[in-house]
Amino acid sequence: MYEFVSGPLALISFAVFFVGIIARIVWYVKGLDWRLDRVAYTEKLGDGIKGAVKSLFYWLLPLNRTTAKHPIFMAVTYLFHICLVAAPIFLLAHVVLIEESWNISWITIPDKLTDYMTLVVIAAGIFFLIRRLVDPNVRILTTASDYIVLAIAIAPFITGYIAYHQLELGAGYKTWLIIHILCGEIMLIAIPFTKLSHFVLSFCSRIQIGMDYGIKRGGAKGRGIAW
Amino acid sequence: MFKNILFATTSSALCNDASDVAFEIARKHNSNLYIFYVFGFPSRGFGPVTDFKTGEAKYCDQAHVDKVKEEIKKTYADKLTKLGDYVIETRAGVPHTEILRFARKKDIDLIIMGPHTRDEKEGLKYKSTLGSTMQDVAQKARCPVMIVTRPVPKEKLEFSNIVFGTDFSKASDAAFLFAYNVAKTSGSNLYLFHALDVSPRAGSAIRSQNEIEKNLGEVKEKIKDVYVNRMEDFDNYQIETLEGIPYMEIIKFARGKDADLIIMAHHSKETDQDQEKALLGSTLEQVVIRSSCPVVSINRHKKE
Amino acid sequence: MAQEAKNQDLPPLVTRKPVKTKEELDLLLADKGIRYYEDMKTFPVDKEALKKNLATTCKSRIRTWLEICAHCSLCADTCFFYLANDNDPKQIPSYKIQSTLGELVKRKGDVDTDFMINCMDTAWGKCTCCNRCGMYCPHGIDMGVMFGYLRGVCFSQGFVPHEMKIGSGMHWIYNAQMDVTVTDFVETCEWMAEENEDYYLGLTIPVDKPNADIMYTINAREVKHYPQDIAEAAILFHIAGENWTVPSKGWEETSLSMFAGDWAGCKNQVEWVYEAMNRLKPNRMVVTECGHAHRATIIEGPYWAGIKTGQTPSPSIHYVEWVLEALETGKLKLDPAKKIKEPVTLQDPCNYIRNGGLCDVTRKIMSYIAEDFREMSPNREHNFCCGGGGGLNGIGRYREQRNIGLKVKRDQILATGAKFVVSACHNCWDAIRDLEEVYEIGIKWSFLKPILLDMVIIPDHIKPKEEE
Amino acid sequence: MKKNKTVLYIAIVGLAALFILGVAYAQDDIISLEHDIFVERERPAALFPHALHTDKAEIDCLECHHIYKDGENVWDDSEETVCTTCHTLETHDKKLPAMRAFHANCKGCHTKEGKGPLTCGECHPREK
Repeated sequence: MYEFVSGPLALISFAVFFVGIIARIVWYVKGLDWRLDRVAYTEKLGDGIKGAVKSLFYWLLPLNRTTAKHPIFMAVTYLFHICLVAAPIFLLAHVVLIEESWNISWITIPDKLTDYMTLVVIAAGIFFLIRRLVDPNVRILTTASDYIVLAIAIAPFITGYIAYHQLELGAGYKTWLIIHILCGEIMLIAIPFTKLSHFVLSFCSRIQIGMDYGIKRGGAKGRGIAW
Repeated sequence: MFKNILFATTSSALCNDASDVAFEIARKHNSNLYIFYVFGFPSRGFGPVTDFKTGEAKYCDQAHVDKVKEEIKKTYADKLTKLGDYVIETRAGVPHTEILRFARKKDIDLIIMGPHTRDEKEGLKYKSTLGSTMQDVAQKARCPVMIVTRPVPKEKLEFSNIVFGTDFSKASDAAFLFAYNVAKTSGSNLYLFHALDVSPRAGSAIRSQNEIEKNLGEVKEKIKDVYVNRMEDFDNYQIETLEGIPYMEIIKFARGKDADLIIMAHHSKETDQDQEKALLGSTLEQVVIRSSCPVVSINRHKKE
Repeated sequence: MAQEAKNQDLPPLVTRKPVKTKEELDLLLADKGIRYYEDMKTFPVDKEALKKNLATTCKSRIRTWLEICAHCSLCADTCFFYLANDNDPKQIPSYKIQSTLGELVKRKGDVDTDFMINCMDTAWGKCTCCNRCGMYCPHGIDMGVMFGYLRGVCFSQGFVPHEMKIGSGMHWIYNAQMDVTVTDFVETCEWMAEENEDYYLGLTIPVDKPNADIMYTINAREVKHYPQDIAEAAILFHIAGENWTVPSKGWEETSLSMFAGDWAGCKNQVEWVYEAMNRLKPNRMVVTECGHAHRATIIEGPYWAGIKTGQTPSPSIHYVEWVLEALETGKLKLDPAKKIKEPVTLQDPCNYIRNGGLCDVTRKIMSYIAEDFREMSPNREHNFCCGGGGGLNGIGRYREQRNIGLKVKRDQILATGAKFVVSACHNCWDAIRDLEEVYEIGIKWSFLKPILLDMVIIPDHIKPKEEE
Repeated sequence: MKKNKTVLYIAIVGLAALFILGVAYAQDDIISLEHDIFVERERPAALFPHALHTDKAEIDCLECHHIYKDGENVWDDSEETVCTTCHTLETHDKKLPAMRAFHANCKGCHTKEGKGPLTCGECHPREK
């Protein structure tokens, strides 16, 4: 079982993930229409790039009004996303496995740190869950898929934590490890097909709105838009 | 002389005195009389208009227009029977704009109106944006505008005594021509009057009585020079000057002479932005409010 | 029942096509929206057409926005409607768009009449397309843009507020948002020139002058109800010594078609204006103090007209840009003694501030005219909609909702302590007037032109000569 | 009393020495890959019961121990036995770095034979 989930299945899910997100990006870019969107994407590419860079800069860093307005939520969100992305990518064990499989590797961060990061992701996930259940504003927006997506995102971290610490928890190490890997693969496969596609599409959207403001809505006038 | 007369009415008691005058003048001069009613301004888009009189929002559809016209007919029923040509016109919009637009289009010779919205609550609310209808009409019209605020007995419409108040402005020139015309046609007494402004508002230093009297003498000469020379064989006139606050002096003078008509220019360009001036109003406005006889305001020569 | 039977014999009021004849228009006007909304309740949805429309016009940008929305509710307090309605979750922009367009896309257009009416009520009654939410969404999701799109979808299916249907029809029939003809316009220009030429020597309103420096375009309301606005513009251009003109055809800059979502109408309207630019070849066009006119003709218009660069045929600027230029170059000199002494605040119109980038321009103008200028909070691109944008001022069906929405602007104004609001936008001006009418907070409001005219130093050669 | 004690000490030390020697000689006391070069370990040292592999599984020494000359494994038990002498922390002389060498060697064989643990935690168990 372990051989299967860490072997062919891993390969398949990585393939689905990469092909999927590339397809989504291609689909997104191809779907942009200067007439329908009313943005001169190609004619005013220079202004567009400026706007896009600005948009990315202010939002990848917490330098925007929303962060100022909702500091706690945004802090949790930033931490959640940083940890969620960085922990699995730079975890030694993952890098070792990838290196042994495909002979590519990159820097890693200490397990101690990834361990805390995992806890941050889980804690943030719980925070989001509670917010969804308690805040009437969020509740009205919430659909079943929001819970599922949250679960898909958090599950690899919970199971990863269990597996890393080799907690028995009724099933034993190996079972948890297999579950962990499966959860990770589910997440990878789910990314192109669910809201998790925001992994790449959020960048697309930010670039688009940046271009929109940069090209059309007075971005070229004065100091441009102030996020 | 008054081929086309526009009587701008709010169709309320406020315009009763003006209506008497309008119908009588129209009858006497055999004029075309346009009875003009403005519903008010659309409160939104293509929706109902807010009536300035009642503050009510009503759609200006055909039914409503017909109803209002019918009401106007009813209100003035007995007077209308004596009239030859009359047309009832209605518009939706800002009253003074619509009155002026119509007057220009129909080549109106005389606009007759009551004080309109001046002291009504609803009107005041709009004042800051729309201004006073009367003031705007008086200021911008190309033709004489007669404002009637008090009842006028029929016999006084013979205009036996006309007071022409001048401030020697270009606009006063137009007012003079009109006054002269009316006086000549009706065979009236024409008082050529100037009030020397010695109110603190005038801004100048306090003058000695000698100086004032000297000034008054100069003014008399000026009146002769500017106006009298232009009156061919008409000699039924008197030149009078007084010192004081202009509107007060005109009112007092007119009362003393039992005037039937006051004719003066109104060329203040003060906008409502200027709060102090708007509050006190122009000389014309003060005269209009206080005068017991009709007041004609003229601002400019008629466009040829 | 009797009503229904009666309605069947009457000509239809609700249609999927824009109104293009005077007869249809009069019918709609006469109806006052009564039978119109009654008929709408049973007006069928053309599901096939809707499906096709969505498939061809709802592309990756909007689909992505709808899909990746994290349902995080951060947009809630960016919406003045949400705030004005005591934080009603049903007013959260995300909820509003997900429950309408989101659902529509999900179901591929398989929706019923009630659903479409709800879409209409949301797209016009709960959103002014001010685009404020879009500036606060971490994903960069602009719900204002989506509601603009939804309006188009609703329009194509006939589910559009009564006044918007009329407005779009007006543009088709008169090339103007109201029944103002070219003759009306030219006559009004003549009239205004006549009315003021005695006070400003040499004042004219040149019509159709080729190769002028400035081609000035306006809002039909100015012809219809505020001709003095045209006069004021003319006087100020005259004082500034501009070589300017107005086009007899192509003078109307506004677009109720845009508010209605009648995209073909939008194209038709802006092409009328662009045609004037091509005919008269002005160096540039200046649009009057109107927000949505600027947006419709300058920002969005080129795209409707199919101009790839997104630029109007002649360079186009907003009136405030011209004012600032005239002040900075000294074409207009203001009497510093006449600066407004009382506290003044400034309304930032979404359509040329957030969607036009002119926030610094208006502020610089304020420094010329006001001694005690007070900013609203928030301001500039982050200012709240006045409450009457997106055509909402004009729609009777949502009057109550609009009046509730005005509360946010009311409180913003009150917080400044100023009793005077400068508003260089027709719709903002209207909304502020209405908020004074509804809430009576004792404020005054004004366009820039009357203020400038009050302060401007009139050059001697223009002053009338009194023979003294 | 004093003499007795000294004898006792000597006896203990002697026994201990014998015990240690015996253990060393028997070579079946290797249970984990505690190599000094791994200074900062992320995980506990891998379990490696040497005897289990040699005695029980009867795996030939050359399966793991190796010194290649001309493509042939010329290792014998007189040669170097400590893996990390050649396989240092970082790669050098085209030799795999220690961790990869261990992983490749152990997991490679476990995979090939379908025997023995593959998952991280099975070789690197946490101290309970």
